Amino acid sequence: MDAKTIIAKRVAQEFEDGYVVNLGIGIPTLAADFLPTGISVILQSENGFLGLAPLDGPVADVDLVNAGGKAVSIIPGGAVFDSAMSFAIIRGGHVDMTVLGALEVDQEGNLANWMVPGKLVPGMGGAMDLVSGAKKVIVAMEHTTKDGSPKILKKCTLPLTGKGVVNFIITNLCVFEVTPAGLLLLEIAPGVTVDEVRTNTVAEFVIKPQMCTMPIV
Amino acid sequence: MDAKTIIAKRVAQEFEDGYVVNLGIGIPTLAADFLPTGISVILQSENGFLGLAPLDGPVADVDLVNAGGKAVSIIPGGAVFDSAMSFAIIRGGHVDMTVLGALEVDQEGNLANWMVPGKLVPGMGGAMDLVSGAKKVIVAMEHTTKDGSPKILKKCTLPLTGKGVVNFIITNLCVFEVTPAGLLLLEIAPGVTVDEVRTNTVAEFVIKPQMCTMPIV
Amino acid sequence: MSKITTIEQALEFVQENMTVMIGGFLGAGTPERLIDALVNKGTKNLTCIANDTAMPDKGIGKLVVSRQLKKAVVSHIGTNPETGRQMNTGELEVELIPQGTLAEQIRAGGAGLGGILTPTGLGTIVAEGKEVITVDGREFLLEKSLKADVALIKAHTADTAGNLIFYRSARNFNPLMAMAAKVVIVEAENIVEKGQIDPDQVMTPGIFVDWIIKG
Amino acid sequence: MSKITTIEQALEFVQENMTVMIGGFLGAGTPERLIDALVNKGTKNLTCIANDTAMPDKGIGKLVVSRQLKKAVVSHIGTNPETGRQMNTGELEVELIPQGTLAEQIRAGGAGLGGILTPTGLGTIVAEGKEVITVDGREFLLEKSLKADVALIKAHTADTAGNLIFYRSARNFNPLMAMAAKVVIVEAENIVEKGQIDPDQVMTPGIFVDWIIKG
Repeated sequence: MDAKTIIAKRVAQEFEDGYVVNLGIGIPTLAADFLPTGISVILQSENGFLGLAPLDGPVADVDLVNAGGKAVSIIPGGAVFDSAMSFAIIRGGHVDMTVLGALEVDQEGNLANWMVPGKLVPGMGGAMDLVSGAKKVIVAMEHTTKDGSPKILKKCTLPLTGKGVVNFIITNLCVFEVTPAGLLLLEIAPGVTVDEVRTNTVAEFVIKPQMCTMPIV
Repeated sequence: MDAKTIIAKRVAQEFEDGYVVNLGIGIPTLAADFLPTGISVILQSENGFLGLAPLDGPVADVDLVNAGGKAVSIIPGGAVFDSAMSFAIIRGGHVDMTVLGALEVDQEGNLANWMVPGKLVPGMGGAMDLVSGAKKVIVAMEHTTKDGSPKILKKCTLPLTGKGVVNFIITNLCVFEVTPAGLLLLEIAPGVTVDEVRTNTVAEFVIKPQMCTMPIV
Repeated sequence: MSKITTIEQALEFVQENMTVMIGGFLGAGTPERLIDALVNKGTKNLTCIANDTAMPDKGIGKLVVSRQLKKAVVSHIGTNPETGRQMNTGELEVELIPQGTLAEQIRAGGAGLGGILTPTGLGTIVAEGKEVITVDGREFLLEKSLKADVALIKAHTADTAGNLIFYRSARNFNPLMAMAAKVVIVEAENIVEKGQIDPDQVMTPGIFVDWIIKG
Repeated sequence: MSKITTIEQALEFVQENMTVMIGGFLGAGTPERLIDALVNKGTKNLTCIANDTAMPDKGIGKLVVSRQLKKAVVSHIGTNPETGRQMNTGELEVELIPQGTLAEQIRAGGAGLGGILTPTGLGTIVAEGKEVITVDGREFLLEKSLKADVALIKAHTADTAGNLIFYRSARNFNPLMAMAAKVVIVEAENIVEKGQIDPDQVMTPGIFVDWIIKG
């Protein structure tokens, strides 16, 4: 199983039936393909609707795109609204869970995912609202950068998307919970050792006594 | 012509073609019956729609009422919305003119029309928003109370609906403009003398050099 | 799990001392069946947030007459003499709020905003004890956002997913209150299957709605 | 007086140095005909308020490529490399705003509110230089309301009175911007007679719309 699939499958287990979920572009969106049996969620698309259909569904028209600008479709029972209502839903705590990627995340739950000064400045889009408004914020990302540098730090160095907003970090190596006392290692991926996690993580963390192997198949 | 008709007819002359207008219950609403020829206005009903039909129009159903709770109808080209949008329209300056009654109005443009402490406390409803948001605020009322007491004062004694918000006062005796320097007597009703206005008005006022007779027929 | 339920089960969520938002404008757009059942049930000491207290025999007015309210947060009580009477005797606390401010405070509650900055009420007793914020030299009143434990909503049509359509001026505060309460109970004149309302026509998305009863 | 006009006459209202709001989300719901005509006309030094700068060959992106913008107030520029390039060289000023804040600021502009109180951006560089207001012990950022000289809007259907219906996710910022500009120009795919849109289906009331061109 490749890193992205591990992460997406583990994220999918966080879904509960009836959840309203907003998924970022990339790995987070992939998670919708691995919904546990009997679990149905409602996907919110921050550009203005609820009931985003899975990406492999039929594509209706150019006037219906997801937050990445891709043509998508909407499920029966969906609802369309303007951008103010879309973010009233997000900011108002009506989204149960949001899953986003990160450039950096740290042991205080800070998240940086919208700019690298002088290099990459895409803008925050809806991310700052999502992390401040969603009930549960999950960072889903490969544990390190492509060149192997740690992304889970003691303190973010890049401009923040949100301060103290992250609840869980799900990577191809492990699952961390962000607690008031710092990071708690809940699970490690099959075949991964705690040492391996430690080597690839700058942040301090505590191992949960009941730590288990990531339950993915 | 009775007092109410005089006032309603004079108010109607303030309408300009295409105006979005909100009319209070009573005399203000009556003004819509005297629209000058060729002038068409759009009536806003603060309970949530544009395109309020004249009161003598056909009445549709109990789910369509005006701000007084009376069953009304809506003209072709009307639009319905929620209360937040209704007051976004009002507060946001999208209503060209509002016409309201008053318990008291004063020479600084203060208006009191929503409560008499210890006696009458109906509540302000939408009046405070209307006077703070509409582009032009006209008080339309009989010049004195039923027992002949003046209602146009130096300073309102009742709790205010709005501070310095009134632009014009139209009564059965005269028309005042509220200017930064105080009240300016623009017109007097046919057969009314300036002395008569003075006797029935506590507020100080200046007579406009080009003062004329109220142009009503 | 179906959102369709009985009026009795729905009203289990309305308990003494709760804050309840109720849609409607002088009775138009008020869920009368829910009100009647709540009067029968007799739940007391409610704080009611609504536009007005309607008439003694209509809408929210019935809850005033039955003395189930300890507080009314409304813009207008003039059409219900019983509200004024209970206010004067001290039986009922009445907080009067400008209608546009009230609507926006409820919207802000649902939208996760800390309050609103409005010019409405400046220089009046409405401003007493409230913070005035100056933005670019212009003054605004800070009015806090409003939330509730339960909202009682009247819709014209609901689908089984809870998507709502309102009819004419019965819309008023209903869509706003549906966003601002922990539990949202809808009395719908018509109930249709999920998918029968075009997504563009939905006025309140189904995620806001917890329970639907047939009106 | 008819609101239907030609694209040339409508664009007379867009002058140099104006602030222009343009609807759309990565091009979806952007009035492409108005944009193309504005590119042809070449009006310069515009400040554009929009969700994003789309792509170089699409929507607002074309105005970036043609160097007609001096400032972009947007939430996202990642899909248009030309925006980033001009920002880095100092040719174009870019103010990045969280999307929900931007939407609410525009709505506040149209609704006559002094600004919004949002938790979004607290503890980030978005908060730098801005006032923090504490309400009931919780901190919120005061973000000012936004208005424009002109709004360029894309609608699916307009009636001759200016009432608008939007289609699917092409709605996005369009209804908000239609409330917040002095002159509102709508590019409508379909134009119907007044009275052909049911009042309950109207998404933007006609009073907000000044001019309509056929899209």
